[in-house]
Amino acid sequence: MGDRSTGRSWFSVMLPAIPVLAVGLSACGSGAGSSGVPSATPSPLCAGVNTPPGHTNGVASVSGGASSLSGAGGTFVAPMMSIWSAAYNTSDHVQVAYQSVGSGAGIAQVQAATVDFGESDAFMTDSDIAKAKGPVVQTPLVQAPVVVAYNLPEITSGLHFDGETVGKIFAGQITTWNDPAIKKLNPNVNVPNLPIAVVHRSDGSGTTFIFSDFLTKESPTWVSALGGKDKSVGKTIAWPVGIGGKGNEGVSAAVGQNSGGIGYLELSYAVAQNLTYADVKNKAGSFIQPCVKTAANATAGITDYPPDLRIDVVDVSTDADAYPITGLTWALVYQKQTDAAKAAALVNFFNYVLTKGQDVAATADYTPLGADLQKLCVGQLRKITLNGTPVAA
Amino acid sequence: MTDVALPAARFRQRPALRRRRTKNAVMTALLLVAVALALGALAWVLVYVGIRGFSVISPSFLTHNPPGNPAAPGGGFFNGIAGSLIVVGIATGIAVPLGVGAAIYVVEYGRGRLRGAIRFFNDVLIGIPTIVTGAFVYAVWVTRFGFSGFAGSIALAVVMLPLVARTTEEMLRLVPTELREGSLALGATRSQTVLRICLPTALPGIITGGMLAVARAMGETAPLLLTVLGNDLFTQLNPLHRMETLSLQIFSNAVTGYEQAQARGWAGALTLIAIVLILTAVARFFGRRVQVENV
Amino acid sequence: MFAAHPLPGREADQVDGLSIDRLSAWFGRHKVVEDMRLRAPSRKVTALIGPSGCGKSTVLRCVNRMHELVPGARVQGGVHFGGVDVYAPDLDAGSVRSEIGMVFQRPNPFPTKSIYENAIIGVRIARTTPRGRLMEIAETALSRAQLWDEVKDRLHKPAVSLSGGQQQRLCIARAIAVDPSLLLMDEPCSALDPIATFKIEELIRAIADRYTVVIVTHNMHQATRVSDYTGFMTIENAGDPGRLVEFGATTQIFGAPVNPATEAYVSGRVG
Amino acid sequence: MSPASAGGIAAIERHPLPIALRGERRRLGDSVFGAAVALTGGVVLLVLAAMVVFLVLQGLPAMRHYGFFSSITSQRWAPSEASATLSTPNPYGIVQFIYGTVLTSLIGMVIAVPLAVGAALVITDVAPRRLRRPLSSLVDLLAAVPSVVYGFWGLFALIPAIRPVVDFITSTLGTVPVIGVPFGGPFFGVSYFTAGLVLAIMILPIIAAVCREVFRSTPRNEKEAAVALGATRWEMIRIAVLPRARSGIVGASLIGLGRAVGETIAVTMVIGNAVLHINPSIFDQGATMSSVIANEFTEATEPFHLESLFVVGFWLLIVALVVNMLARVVVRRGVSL
Repeated sequence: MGDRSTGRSWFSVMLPAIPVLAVGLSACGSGAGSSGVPSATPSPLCAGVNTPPGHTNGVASVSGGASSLSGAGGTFVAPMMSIWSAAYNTSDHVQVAYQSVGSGAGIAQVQAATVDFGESDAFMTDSDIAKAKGPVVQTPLVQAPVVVAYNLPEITSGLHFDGETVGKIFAGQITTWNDPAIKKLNPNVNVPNLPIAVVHRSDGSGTTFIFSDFLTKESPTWVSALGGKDKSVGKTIAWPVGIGGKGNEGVSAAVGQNSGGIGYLELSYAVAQNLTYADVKNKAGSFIQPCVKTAANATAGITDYPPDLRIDVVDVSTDADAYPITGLTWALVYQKQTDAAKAAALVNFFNYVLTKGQDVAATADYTPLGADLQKLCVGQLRKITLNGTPVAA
Repeated sequence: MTDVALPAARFRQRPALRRRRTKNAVMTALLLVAVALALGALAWVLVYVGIRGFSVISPSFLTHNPPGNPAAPGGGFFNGIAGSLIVVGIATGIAVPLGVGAAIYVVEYGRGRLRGAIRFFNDVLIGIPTIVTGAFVYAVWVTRFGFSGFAGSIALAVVMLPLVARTTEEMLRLVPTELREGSLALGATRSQTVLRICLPTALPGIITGGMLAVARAMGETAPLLLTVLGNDLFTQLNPLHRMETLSLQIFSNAVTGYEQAQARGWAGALTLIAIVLILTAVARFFGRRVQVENV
Repeated sequence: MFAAHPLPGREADQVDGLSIDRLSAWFGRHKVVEDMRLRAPSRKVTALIGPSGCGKSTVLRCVNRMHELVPGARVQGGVHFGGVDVYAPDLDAGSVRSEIGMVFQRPNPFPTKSIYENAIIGVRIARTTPRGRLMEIAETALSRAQLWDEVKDRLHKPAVSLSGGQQQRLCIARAIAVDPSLLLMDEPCSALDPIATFKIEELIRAIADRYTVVIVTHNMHQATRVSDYTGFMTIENAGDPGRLVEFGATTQIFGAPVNPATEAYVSGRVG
Repeated sequence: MSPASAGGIAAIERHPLPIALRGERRRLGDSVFGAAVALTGGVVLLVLAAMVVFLVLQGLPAMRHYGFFSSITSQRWAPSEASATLSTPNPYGIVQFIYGTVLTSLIGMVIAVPLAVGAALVITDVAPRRLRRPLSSLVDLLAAVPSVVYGFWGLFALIPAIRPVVDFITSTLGTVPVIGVPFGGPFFGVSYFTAGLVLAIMILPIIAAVCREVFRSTPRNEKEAAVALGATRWEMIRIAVLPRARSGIVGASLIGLGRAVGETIAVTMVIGNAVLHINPSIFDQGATMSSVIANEFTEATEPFHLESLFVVGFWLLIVALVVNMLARVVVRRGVSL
């Protein structure tokens, strides 16, 4: 082989890089999640300013708190938690390291006591608590809608979906976008003939719990496809079809990358990534756009909360303006604390979350807790004890 | 075999020659295509990460933590970079003495079956999936003491140990027997011979091996997922707590849908590649010296 | 033209022989052979003798263009065989090599191949012969290499199962199976014991009626035993290129050398 | 690694030399040092043994509950059903992960082995001498790029680049009945095939490095024998280099296979994480033994979920052990990585 032919091979070495540069540049330009224009013209229900609730009924600050807390849990609340954590670090100089690993992981970490607090969008059941190292105080922190987001380049307004149709899609029984069932719900939309790329969670997820809870309540097809109500709802689901994405982030990324993709995720992820999402039919029969206000409507009518606050709010409201797939997300803290500094820091942080923290929720597309529920949540904080005595005054 | 013809005629009349030359040319071309594809893949990865990372990276990327809101621009991976250095540093502190010791045993002391077994299983250990290593450390350590930077260090040490042992072994083997004989003949003990003669002679090679192991550990992600868990917003320099590492940070940012988070991920990937390539290049520099000295 | 080295009588087939004209060879900047001129007549055995490092092997490797495979190697001058310029630009080095066979110092059969496969490998790659004739060729080549009787019952055993001497004869069979006109032998017996050496020498004599043979040897007795003509090469000082000092009929070189250096060497006073 | 120095001091002492008398203290120090290095040597064996023991111990409850082999005879992985169906068929079958691991590794090998062998041949026998060292360093660099970077790149650069090609395959070959099944669409980017492709790039430098050492050890005189017969370079490679290297290539491939089997993060990022069952098309989503551990490990709260993941880990360890031990036996020694 002479030098000349080597020169040729060097040239061919660089060839593959050329289309790549083009790909790289175009990818830089458009980004993964964007499908152009954000969802719809806002429905009148969602228009207007979200008023901060201004909760001021917290517990008194406990002195001697630790300077850092370690938490892990749902990705559902992660964007909200980052904002709380950063703001709280600025005001009170306490680092709250929250790792968004999934609600399943949040519960697992609590059970293993590897974190100071856990977080989950599905509260811990009795059997979950039985595997933990002691009684657990659970308190809702915030509520939010789970949206059905999709990636159809030409469709920038919210498609209409009902639970049964969504159930059929996620059960793998509707596989193309121009299926009659979808067309029937959207007579005025020119739905393309594209294969549906179902995207679900690959990790144990509270978002999955909320979503599958809704499907179980609304879609008989979903329930029978999964083999019964005991199998059709949970943090993990035996998904018959689809791509598994890790966390809400992973699902949003996969939806964004696949033309024809559909997935379920917490509202703030869809908003931040300009994903289009559907208006979902509620119990009253209206197609509702998910937003801070329609999610607030979903719990507005609830008055009889159980003492441990373990309540399922998904698709229960009969309010005509309620978005049905709305869920709460819980903080999970051991009731019997043994480290005074950690206990104080925990109470102080969640006290912040439940009071001032609620005021910033809407800025991140989360829905603050209603006044009734918030009062009960603050009450939960008072249950936390250190060597038998309550930590909060 | 016919009777001898005039060779002049036969030189050019080997039939099939054209076909053979064509085949040679085709096969040579195919071989070159193989190299071109391999190098093309390398160039593609490096150029792609380079372009995407370079547009984001800045001094402040290396000195700041990610913003609280993942959708926000700016911020950096300081916590991950610092965490990686600490976790890998501790792992190196564990793995290098153990690996060098194991190699000394194998080359200078070991006999018979045990020595053979250690050599063999050391090689096997190199091939153990690191996710299994992570699960192992989870079972041994994390279930008792929780997630921490140190748990990650143990996992990485298990990854690095056989690599260090392997290169050290090779390097000790290159130490000429005459040096050992000379030392022993002067009345030095075995341990003195090893510590004063063999190790110093093999040192550049051992450093090379160590650096390549460090480079490998810097890029490891899977075992850290199960042991360090991550700490995505804050700087945590105490290895007894959960830390962030650069590799974990790239992973978590890579799989989000946030454009800004992905952008930070690319900058992180560029940083990681730069660290690994620099380590590899420096290691090769030492490596070359070793070879030259042995010519 | 070759006044310095008077040639043996000009037989009719002289044109078929090997002629080397003003050949110089280099490794990088180091000149190892200078101004070599030699004629090896057809169907005769020509020996090249001389002290080690005098460039004998290099001359041989220039003849079948193996020299150029070494990085930095260079050749100047002419090599003609059977009237064909071996270095002609339109001539493929591969076809030169298949016309000019070579046997090396150490037996080098292909270790993964059987005796039979080794014998016919050259023919196989040349693709000149139909498959059906391969066994016939193997038998002819192995017979000429005086190995057939020893291996005919175990042709499909690995070549490395043979003794060193047998392996070398197998290599000779491999070389002549492709039916070359010229056979180059580079100290073919230097790795063998006396008995194996004797068999090879016998073999060389036997095949000389068909092939032109050029053999490099540092064993002068071997040269006298096998060769018809002998060339003596030497270097004057360390670092100098090797030169051909004297060439002539073997009986003349060993019986009545003209050059004092040759005389000193063949009488065992030098080297 | 000259054979002369292979034995170290132990070898010297097997042929006793006259050694001067030593003091007691020095002898004590010597034996302490000897014991210490013997201990560190033992750590290697200990770690490997502990790995097997701990994975078995952690997986034991699930193995006991479902039966030792039940997990490798079923392909239903449904932790959500574990509590609901304790008495009914096993929801922790892992056949589909073994399938995913085997399929992705196979795709990786089919692509990487020829390329690696080719690249190694270029480096040892084809390229001009002064280019060989740089070429070999560059190919080695492929092994230095971290797994997570390959995954990231695979997701954003590789998938868009292969999408048109794969779409073409799924719309032509994929529509043929029966034989088109493994190539059926639709293709959503993440898939067994994508994972195999990324694996190919990752194991290529490892296989190439081992092959390079193997090819380099071809004796010069055998290459010359081939050339002297008039062989072209390719014929020389085919006659002299490749046959001798056959077991080396197999060993190199096994080392690459071992790596492919265990590779986690990059695969997790591009395989699609569909855990329920075997998907017939290589362009469909799936999961491997390592990817399911990476995805579910830290959040396994359902009954026997974590234990079952340890069972997956156990089988992965067994597969890796077998492949690597085979590889080492085949390659014997002398080639690092």
